[in-house]
Amino acid sequence: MKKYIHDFEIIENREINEGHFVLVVKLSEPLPPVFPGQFAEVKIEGSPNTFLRRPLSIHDVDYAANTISLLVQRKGDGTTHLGTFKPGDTLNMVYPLGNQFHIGSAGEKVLLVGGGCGVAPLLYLGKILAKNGIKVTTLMGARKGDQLMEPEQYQRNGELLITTEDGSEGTKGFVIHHEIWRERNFAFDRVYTCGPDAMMKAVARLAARNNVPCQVSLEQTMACGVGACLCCVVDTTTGHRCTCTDGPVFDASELKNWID
Amino acid sequence: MKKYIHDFEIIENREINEGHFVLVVKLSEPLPPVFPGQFAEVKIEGSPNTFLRRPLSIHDVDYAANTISLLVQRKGDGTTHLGTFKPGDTLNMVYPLGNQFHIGSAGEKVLLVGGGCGVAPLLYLGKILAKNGIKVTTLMGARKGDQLMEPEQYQRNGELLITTEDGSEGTKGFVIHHEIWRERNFAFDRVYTCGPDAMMKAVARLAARNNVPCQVSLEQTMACGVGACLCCVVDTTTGHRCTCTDGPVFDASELKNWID
Amino acid sequence: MKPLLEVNIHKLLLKNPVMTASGTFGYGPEFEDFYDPSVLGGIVVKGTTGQLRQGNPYPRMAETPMGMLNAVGLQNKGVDGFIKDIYPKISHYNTHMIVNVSGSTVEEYIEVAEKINALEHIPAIELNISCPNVKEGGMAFGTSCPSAIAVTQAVREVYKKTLIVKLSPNVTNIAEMALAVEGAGADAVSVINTLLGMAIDAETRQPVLSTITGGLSGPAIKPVALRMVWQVSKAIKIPVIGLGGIMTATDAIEFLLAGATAVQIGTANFIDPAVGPKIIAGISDYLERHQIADVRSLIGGLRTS
Amino acid sequence: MKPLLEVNIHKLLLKNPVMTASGTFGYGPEFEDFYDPSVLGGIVVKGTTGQLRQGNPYPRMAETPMGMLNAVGLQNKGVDGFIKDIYPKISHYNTHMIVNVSGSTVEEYIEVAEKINALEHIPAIELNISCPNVKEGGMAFGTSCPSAIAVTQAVREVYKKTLIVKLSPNVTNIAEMALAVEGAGADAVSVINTLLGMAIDAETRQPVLSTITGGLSGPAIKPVALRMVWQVSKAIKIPVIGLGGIMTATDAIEFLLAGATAVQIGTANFIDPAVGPKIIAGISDYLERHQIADVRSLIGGLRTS
Ligand SMILES: Cc1cc2nc3c(=O)[nH]c(=O)nc-3n(C[C@H](O)[C@H](O)[C@H](O)COP(=O)(O)OP(=O)(O)OC[C@H]3O[C@@H](n4cnc5c(N)ncnc54)[C@H](O)[C@@H]3O)c2cc1C
Ligand SMILES: Cc1cc2nc3c(=O)[nH]c(=O)nc-3n(C[C@H](O)[C@H](O)[C@H](O)COP(=O)(O)OP(=O)(O)OC[C@H]3O[C@@H](n4cnc5c(N)ncnc54)[C@H](O)[C@@H]3O)c2cc1C
Ligand SMILES: Cc1cc2nc3c(=O)[nH]c(=O)nc-3n(C[C@H](O)[C@H](O)[C@H](O)COP(=O)(O)O)c2cc1C
Ligand SMILES: Cc1cc2nc3c(=O)[nH]c(=O)nc-3n(C[C@H](O)[C@H](O)[C@H](O)COP(=O)(O)O)c2cc1C
Ligand code: FES
Ligand code: FES
Repeated sequence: MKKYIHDFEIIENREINEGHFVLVVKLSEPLPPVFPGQFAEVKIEGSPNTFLRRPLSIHDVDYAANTISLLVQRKGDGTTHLGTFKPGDTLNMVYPLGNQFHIGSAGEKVLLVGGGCGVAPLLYLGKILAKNGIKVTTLMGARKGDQLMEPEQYQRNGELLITTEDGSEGTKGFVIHHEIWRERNFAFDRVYTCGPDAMMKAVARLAARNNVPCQVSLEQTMACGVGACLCCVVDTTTGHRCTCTDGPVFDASELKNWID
Repeated sequence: MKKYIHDFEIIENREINEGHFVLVVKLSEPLPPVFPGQFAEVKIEGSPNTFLRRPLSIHDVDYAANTISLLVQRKGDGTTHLGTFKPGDTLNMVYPLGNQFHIGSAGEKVLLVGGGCGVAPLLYLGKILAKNGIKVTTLMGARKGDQLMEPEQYQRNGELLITTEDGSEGTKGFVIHHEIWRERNFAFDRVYTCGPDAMMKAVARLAARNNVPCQVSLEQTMACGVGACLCCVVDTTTGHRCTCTDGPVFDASELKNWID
Repeated sequence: MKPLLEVNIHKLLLKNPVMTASGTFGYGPEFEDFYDPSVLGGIVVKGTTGQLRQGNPYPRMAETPMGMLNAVGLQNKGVDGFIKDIYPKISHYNTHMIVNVSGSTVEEYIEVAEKINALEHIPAIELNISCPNVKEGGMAFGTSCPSAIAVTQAVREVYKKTLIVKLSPNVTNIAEMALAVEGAGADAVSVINTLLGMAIDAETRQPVLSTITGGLSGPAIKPVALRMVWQVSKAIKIPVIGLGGIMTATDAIEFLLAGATAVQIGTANFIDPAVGPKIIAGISDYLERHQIADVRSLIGGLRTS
Repeated sequence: MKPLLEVNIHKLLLKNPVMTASGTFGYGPEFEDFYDPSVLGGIVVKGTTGQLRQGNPYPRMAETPMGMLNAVGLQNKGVDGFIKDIYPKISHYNTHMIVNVSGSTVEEYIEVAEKINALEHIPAIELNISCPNVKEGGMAFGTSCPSAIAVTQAVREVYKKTLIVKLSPNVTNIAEMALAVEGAGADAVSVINTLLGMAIDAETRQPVLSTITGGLSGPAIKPVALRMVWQVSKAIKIPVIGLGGIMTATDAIEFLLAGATAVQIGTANFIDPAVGPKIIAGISDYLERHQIADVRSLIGGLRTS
């Protein structure tokens, strides 16, 4: 898939809860094809301690409006500075990067599991899955109810389940504690997950126990994002592979030490 | 004089001609004493190639409004980025730094000669001189008429003379070509000058020829601004001296190789 | 009239002095979406060793002030893998494809150089005696004169085309190292590889890199690189290829003025994958603006009196 | 309970591990408007030589990516000028005042050290064998083991208090240099002085500095400095004082974890003249947050397994 370097115009910077915001960015020419699971390498101008670009998942694509959305967690200097960008500002992105989630066939039932900011790629994924006649259930985990990431958005793609660590919304506990995982409840053909490594590993094990494939989206530190530097490797059954080109989406079974 | 590190609020960013702007910055507590000829070391946040602070002259002080003005030329990354600062933004300054212009006694007639952005310290100087009963003539040089630096401001302090290289305003030529320098016209007790080194040297020689003292304000590259690093030295009759603490104002006669 | 941009590195005539640095440009195809790699003066591909290598464990990268540390550790398919899988995909590029040759032993360097010597479309190798990220060999060869001489001489015997040696900056006297490899038969030197550095995560109290130390690159090292290019170019007669922190055409020109005949763009490719042609165009603009007809007259043109 | 911040450098008990670096803090009074210098763990004053020196011609400074080059070249009043004019103004500070001793010959180092030895309120000297900005002596002493040993031994014979030796980073093997000066009688080492670098103005085609090359400092060099502190602290038994690019308390903690017993703040003083107490407070906050009672337990506490 052809990669581009484009200047986008920021259309909206929407604070969605403490520590997270959504940037909606627009291109002046028609957007190229962008697939769920892909990411962009974003240049954060004006942040002196942010030398490299920052990888951010494609949160949503709206071809009608010609916009891309990014869901961002304020983590360090770079993302914090990005949060100060205003409508009208320019955002330079190298995109679309990486592989994509594998989309099964119409009629499948799938479970999308996102923890914290890890739900970022799951919104666009759910949209495309639904469009392809696949039944989507999204399971979203957060620390507290007010840390959920615009849950209403995911409801458009299908059923939405919620867990919070403090029980202030949905089921109390982590995503893996949701009753959906119980054998008698589990009725999915495929699992997709993105979030902290520990969460994804636990999810991948539950999927394996239920004998369904599980695709995980990894976040390894990156320098180039295009397969040139070999900084972002992950240990797989076929050796070191680059998260930025062979990933970020991997089948959990390919990853070493993920499913015991 | 006590030095401070203060956060100022930007009240106004006024474009005065192509390449130059005036920042008016306000302090939330009462301003400390600041004297003509002194400067501030300004932190330019958000400019990745601007590691050190930037020295900028005190252009004006308004104790009633509790503001300081800076007249800035867009030279490189730092000053260009500073030009994007908006009212409401914060500007951190270490100030007031350096010595000050020597003010003579009431009744003196003095000539202030500024080239380009070098007029910056002469506005506040003229104001204080006039307040002290000294008769001020300001001679301002620019490349073209539309490159003059808010000439009307200087008229408040006394007479204003203008030279432009293309003759589009005032006398055609450099400041040293103005007829005021002719022996029969020259009627000043003291000369003050700030601008490019070559201009200041020529002015200092004309002052010397007319047998009056000439104070020059130097712009040596600085790192600390407080006399700690010894980077900003100038060669004087008493050896290397720091522009940031022994200057920026020197008597031209102290400087080596200035007046032959 | 457009200024002339051609320069010579030994037998190679480069269409312009801008190459890309080993390990930062993959093999070329990674950047084809951004521009045609054939516009470059040359491309130095990833370090190639005798056998396939997995490199170091993750994490391999740490961002630092205006720079980055890497600890990739020569992950590559090995020389046979290169010849079989990669060479066919890049031999059509209309620019000089240069293989960065690495190893743990003199024998390994010889083996790789000999095999590369047989490839028609590879007119030169860059001998990497300066990789800070491998346990054996690598930088060790590049930090003592006798071992640098030994490996250069050994490779020189089997390698008949243009032999570039890439020097390590982690030495007391880089000019001495350059003189040593010049004497041992090098046709040119590349100056510099990465500076050995380290990053620590204060919160976890752990090193950021799996290997604890790694190689520092990017603008942070530019002043050191410039100084070394200047020292080396004064000491030796063979051409110097300058690199270390070049981000813009102005940076590149500084290296030429310091004495480099050509430059390589490394880390900058990560920040702007389309930077190569911009630097070439920027050099051309500078020459026009300064009314310099030929880029060669910039080389070593620093005015120091 | 507030965490304990005291550390020992040989016979000196520092109230906290934060000192200021030679050449970046003047003699202390320059910063009195911003804070009381006595809150610091120690102050290393400007390099002091046998005779008054004018230093190098202007320009002496060039800004670089996240750093700066300086070519001050030991401008100072000479040891007699120091004793007469400066010492009386700083001997009341309630912190350790350390004189950075520089010279062109072993005899000059001895002369300065002997005179400083007689000053009651100077409990230590820092032997600067690493100044890159003087034509004779300076860095030359610090880039070869025999000469580093010679000057350290000679000074050791006449200097009876705490003797710190400041090492040059411009060497192939810094651990070897540290071992050499430890053997020669040093009580502690400071790691690192500036990296030799260079800046060029592409428009004028001239070097920015009057001396062409100068010393690189600031955040740009932090990864190299951290690596050297780590290498040195593993090699020697005497305490290491870490410096190079420290801007924040987090940076300082990284140096302690790498093995430094104390740190020095250099270029950061230019960016924020009030940074000293902020770094001290930041270290204290970190210790509280991590429930560490004594800063000493951070020293060399890097988790590397
Ligand atoms: C393929 C991919 C997709 C991602 N998608 C999103 C997303 O949609 N939304 C989102 O908020 N975040 C996403 N991330 C993570 C995001 O890239 C980091 O949070 C961001 O780079 C931190 O930058 P910073 O300057 O704010 O923090 P820094 O100060 O740089 O670092 C803060 C912490 O984040 C870690 N980190 C720094 N750089 C990276 C990097 N390049 N990759 C991974 N971790 C890093 C560091 O180890 C450090 O502990 C994604 C990462 C990857 C690799
Ligand atoms: C005491 C003093 C008072 C000054 N007052 C004013 C003023 O009132 N208004 C104004 O516009 N300018 C003033 N200057 C000059 C101003 O400091 C520089 O123009 C500014 O630092 C350039 O920063 P930059 O990042 O835009 O450019 P850079 O990219 O840093 O440099 C552009 C050019 O400016 C020169 N320069 C860079 N830093 C300095 C420095 N610290 N001092 C001097 N020259 C430098 C460089 O040699 C370079 O050629 C003053 C300088 C001094 C020393
Ligand atoms: C991720 C990465 C991988 C590298 N791999 C190699 C390599 O395989 N062989 C080599 O000689 N140099 C390698 N280098 C060093 C670069 O070629 C170059 O010498 C160095 O990065 C300095 O230039 P720069 O500052 O422009 O990046 C690598 C550098 C980076 C950042
Ligand atoms: C302007 C300047 C002057 C310096 N003068 C001296 C000196 O006289 N003696 C010395 O040992 N080090 C001197 N240094 C080096 C510093 O003490 C310190 O080792 C170096 O700057 C690295 O630390 P930093 O990055 O925190 O500045 C000087 C550094 C600078 C920037
Ligand atoms: S980030 Fe460079 S190869 Fe993946
Ligand atoms: S700028 Fe540091 S002494 Fe003047």
